[in-house]
Amino acid sequence: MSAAAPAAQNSPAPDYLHDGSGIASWLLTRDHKRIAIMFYVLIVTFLFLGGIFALVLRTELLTPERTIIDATTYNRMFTMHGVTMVWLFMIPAIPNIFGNFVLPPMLGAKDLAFPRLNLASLYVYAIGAIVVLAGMVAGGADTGWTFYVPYSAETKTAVAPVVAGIFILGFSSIFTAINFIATVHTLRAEGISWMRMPLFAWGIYATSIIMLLATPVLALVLVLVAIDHLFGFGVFNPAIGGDPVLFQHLFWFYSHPAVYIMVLPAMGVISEVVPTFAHRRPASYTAIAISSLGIAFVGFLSWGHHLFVAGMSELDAGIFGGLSMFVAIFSAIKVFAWTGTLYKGSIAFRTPLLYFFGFLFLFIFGGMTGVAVATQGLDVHWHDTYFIVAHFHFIMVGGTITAFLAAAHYWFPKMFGRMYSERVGLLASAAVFIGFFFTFFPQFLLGNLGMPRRYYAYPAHFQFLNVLSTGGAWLLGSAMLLALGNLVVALKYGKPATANPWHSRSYEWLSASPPITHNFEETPVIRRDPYCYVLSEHESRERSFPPSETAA
Amino acid sequence: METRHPSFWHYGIVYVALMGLAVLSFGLSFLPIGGWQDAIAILIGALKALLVAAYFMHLVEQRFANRLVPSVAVALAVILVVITTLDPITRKTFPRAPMPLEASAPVGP
Amino acid sequence: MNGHRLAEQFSTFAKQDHAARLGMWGFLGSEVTLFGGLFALYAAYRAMYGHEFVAAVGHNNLAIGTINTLILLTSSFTVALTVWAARAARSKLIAPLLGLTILLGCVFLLLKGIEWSQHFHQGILPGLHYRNREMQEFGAKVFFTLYFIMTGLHAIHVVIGIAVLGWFAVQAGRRLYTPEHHVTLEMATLYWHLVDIVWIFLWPAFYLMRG
Amino acid sequence: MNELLRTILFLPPQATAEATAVDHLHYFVILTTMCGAALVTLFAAGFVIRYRQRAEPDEHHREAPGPTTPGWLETAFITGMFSLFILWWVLGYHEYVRLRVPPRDAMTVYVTAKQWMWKFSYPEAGAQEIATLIVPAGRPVKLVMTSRDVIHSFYVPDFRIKQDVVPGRYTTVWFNVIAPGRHEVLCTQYCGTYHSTMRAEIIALAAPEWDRFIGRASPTARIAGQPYTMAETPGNWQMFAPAQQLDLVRLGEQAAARLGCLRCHSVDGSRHIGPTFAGLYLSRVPLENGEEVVGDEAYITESMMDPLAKVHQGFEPVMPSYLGLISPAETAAIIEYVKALSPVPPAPDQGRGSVAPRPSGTPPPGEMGQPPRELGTRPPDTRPGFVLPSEQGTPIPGHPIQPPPQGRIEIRP
Repeated sequence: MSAAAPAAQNSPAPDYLHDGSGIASWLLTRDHKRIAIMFYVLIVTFLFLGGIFALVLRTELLTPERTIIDATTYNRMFTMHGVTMVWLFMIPAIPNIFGNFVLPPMLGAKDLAFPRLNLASLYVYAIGAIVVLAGMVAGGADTGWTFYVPYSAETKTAVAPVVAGIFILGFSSIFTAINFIATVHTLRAEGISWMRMPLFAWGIYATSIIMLLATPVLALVLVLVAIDHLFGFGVFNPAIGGDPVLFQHLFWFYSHPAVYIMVLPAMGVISEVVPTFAHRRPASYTAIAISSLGIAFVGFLSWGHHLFVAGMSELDAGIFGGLSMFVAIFSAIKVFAWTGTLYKGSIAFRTPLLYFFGFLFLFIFGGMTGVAVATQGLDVHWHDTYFIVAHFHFIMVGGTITAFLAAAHYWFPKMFGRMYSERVGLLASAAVFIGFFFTFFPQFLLGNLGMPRRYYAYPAHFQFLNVLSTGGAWLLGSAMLLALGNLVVALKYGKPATANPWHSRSYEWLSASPPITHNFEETPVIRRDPYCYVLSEHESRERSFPPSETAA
Repeated sequence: METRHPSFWHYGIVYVALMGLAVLSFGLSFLPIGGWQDAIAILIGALKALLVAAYFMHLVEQRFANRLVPSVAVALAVILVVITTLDPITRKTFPRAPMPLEASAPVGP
Repeated sequence: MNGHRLAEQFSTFAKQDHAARLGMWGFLGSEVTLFGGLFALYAAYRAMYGHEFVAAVGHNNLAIGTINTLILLTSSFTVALTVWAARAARSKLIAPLLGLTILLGCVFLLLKGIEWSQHFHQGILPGLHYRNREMQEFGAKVFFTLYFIMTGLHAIHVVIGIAVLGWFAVQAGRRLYTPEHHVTLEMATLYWHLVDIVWIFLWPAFYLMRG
Repeated sequence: MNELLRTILFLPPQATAEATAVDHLHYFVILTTMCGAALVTLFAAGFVIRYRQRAEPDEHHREAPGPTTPGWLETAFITGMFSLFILWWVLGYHEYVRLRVPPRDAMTVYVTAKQWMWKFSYPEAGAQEIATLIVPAGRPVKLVMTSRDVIHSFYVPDFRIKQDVVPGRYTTVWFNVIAPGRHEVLCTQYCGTYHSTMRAEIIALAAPEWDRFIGRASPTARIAGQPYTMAETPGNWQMFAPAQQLDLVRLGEQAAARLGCLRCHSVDGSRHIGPTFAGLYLSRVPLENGEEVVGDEAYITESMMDPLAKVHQGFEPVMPSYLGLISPAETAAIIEYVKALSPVPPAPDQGRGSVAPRPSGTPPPGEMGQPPRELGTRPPDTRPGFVLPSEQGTPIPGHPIQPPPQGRIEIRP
């Protein structure tokens, strides 16, 4: 962050990194970019924390019985892995870092609609994270990240602080969502109609809708679990006639859409990366944009496919199975559109695009196995086995983390005004993909073989595939270190970046690298769309600022 | 957007209508019509909520976006209620409602 | 906000007000799904325990429930009038109207408290603490647990609403609201109306539906 | 083809007709998925190579407009994908309903799950088993399941069936095993610390053996007010186990594994849900009430039959009673096994107040349920009160267990 990046233009204003110094200028900032950077630091920390948990878990699973930790520790650790990765990393990662940073410049805006709410979101996130961490220090919960009752109400572990922390994190999500929705509606610069919004903005907008409307239900079930755990006010407690399956309905009403909270921004990133590096407009802009909204809405209607063997009625299973298929259609549309965008483009093969390839394969495979597990008859065998573990890691890790890394590389010059090492970036990207594949592909087979998830000890005939998976996990961990190390080194030693190193036409690249506090020196008035590669960069710039002021 | 604001009397009329509906709902709840009562009570409740939202909360004079957000939220809440309730209604496992834990001892010998 | 400043990211007041309204409606939307989850629980359990729920509804104090309904409807009316007063440039009326609303809210809470204490005396307590001897069925236990959770959560909203309106009443004493700039006041009233709407559905669920 | 794909996909054996049907759908879905993912990725890779950038663009560089996707192509993609997914849904729902709806003539077995064991009750025979479900092959069996504490899930990979077991409710699952054999049962719903050890076994018997198993049940014994005992109805897998020379210790070890003892009691001195078996015999056992007993045969027997009477200090009183579930012969065999785990009885002045964590000579930790490497074989104990078969199967006067002529161990009343 101390990088003394030269201003790319002859701009009189200092960039956002140098506009004010001292700790207070960061902690009390209302600049969406500084808030994004603070989120970046926190969230990447938690990514590594979750990753360390994952490596310990995988190491434990090297042998059928105890390897390094005992069953109690193992159970707490996989819970903490899930909680950290889902709520501290995956949900906020792309919206709160990259959404925060690039959404306003993408819309030609100076800031988000509610800058103070944005800062509040950061602090609420930090408080929630501290409470969750306190819960971990206090022993941690051993319920799995799903907190299924009645176990979560009965266990003697520290469920309450973990649940309370997630409850607080929910407010951070809601604040951010309100902010993004209001920003998209009210702060688009003159000339940016809905159908001229960059696709990442569509992804963020759709995600915000889910965050806003699903998170309260999560907060509700967590409160219900906590008061049952602490005071015995259990409305799901079978001892007073409660039905634990209803908990699962409500929990998945949030947690299934939560998958789309994670994956929609990832799709948004990909929808930006592909046109930029293919240098042509997306094959079907409208289809990609509208399918984001489609996913957001239909994603709400498919929660029940997590309950096929939970004792739900056959009718509901039929309804949810059918509705789940619709979500896949929207995702398939996007996949075809991205692939079509490469056709007859002028493709620059850079690190973010290599991440796109990782994303593409993992996402299609993960997505189609998702349709497979939504096929009720097959899900009976796969439910709660390693097949499911592999499936959602393909979507969430394969989808979200590759997109996260793609975004981290793609917007790195914009955020810090430096270029990273392309060679190391490509190497790390390939290593991430290979490590990932070897970690999770064997888990599909383990699931087929019948190994249930959350198993500390397992029958010996599962061992071979587990060893493969553990090896892959270590490779993946090292590759992640390499990728992020490359970026950290570039912060200090990278070559200075130009304002638009990828020659993108998207609006955020109209600002300097790094941008000034209010993003643009002049107010943009957009007379072109964000993927107009038929215009030269110079022309697209001319059509973005009122002519009288562009003379400089 | 806010072109014509409702006058005091608009608010008054809506208030009287709300009170009237509440009294009506109260009265109807004594009719011996079984399950229909529930449907009537919910319908009247929905009507009252609509009145409050439209006039007291000024949704009638709002932009489309402001109407869309609560509509989507209500639609999702209704879907949540309906599909979740369908489950216990159509379950074939038994008993439909839980039984005491003590009674769940093996039925065998 | 109080001085009706235009924040620098907005080009006009109209846009700023629109953003504020949209943000508030978004928040209210999240409240709707919050209570939607609870109503889903209520409906699902009612589907399981139809008769026992009917009996338990009959046990609740219909008079208090109905009076509380009328009180909240009236408070919704008085709070709606504050927006009318701001728009009609009668800002002197705002503080008294808010005060009246707060008073009604307090009466509502008082009645709610009386009702709860009646339940406590009958051994009707939430969850595992249920001690009532007459209604021993599972349905009754679940019903009253839901009753305490749902009315309790609603009561928390009423308390927050009272606090918010109280703050605005103090602000209104300084006559900050003009026909053009009253969007923050409008936001506060929206919250209170939401509390009212939730009660509109809680009333039949816990007092009326005896059929 | 079936066998090939099954092996490639690491699927377990298909023990029911339904499993085969599910697998056929599985092949279709997974092959489509893999081909789809590979095809799209290959297309994308091909595009990247074919249309790679020739020169670094500058400020004034323009690109030719990429072709817009024709509407018919978009429609075709969407319709194609949608039809495929709907086809999966229809086939999948069909299979699902088939797996969920038991045939009318299915035999019922009641299943109770608790942390962390499965208990099976047969209304026909009046028998109960822990951790072993014995069923007839070729006849549909319906399990009616409930849980005593938290949610568990009954999963048989070989049958491709799974059903959550919910406290306060009965859920059902059914299967029809084609041939006699053994199948693993796993719990797939996370249910607490020892979730991963909550396993059981299904043993499918051929018709004659099933008749023997079920026919030996003597309901009269229950009518007479006597607790049902395994000795009266030897519903016991050992009858059907492969011929094997069994000494008493090994028999005891197998019984301990089968009855679920080893799920809670370790044999290597490590602390588990219950006290370890290692070094237990003749050690001084501190009790919850502060007293102390010697871990002799009487104490071990009492602990099996009335486990809550004398609870070892520092352990939860969670053990179920095995009274009526375990034959005297098995009781004796388990005691012999426990004895074998402490070859050197501790001297009276040694290990006071606590079980020695790991006496010297205790076998090293083995996999749970697997025999420790070196078991000390001890001569049969012939003290009165315990009925013991001899090592070589020579009948001891008054003994219930005699080696059958085929070389199998048979347990008889």
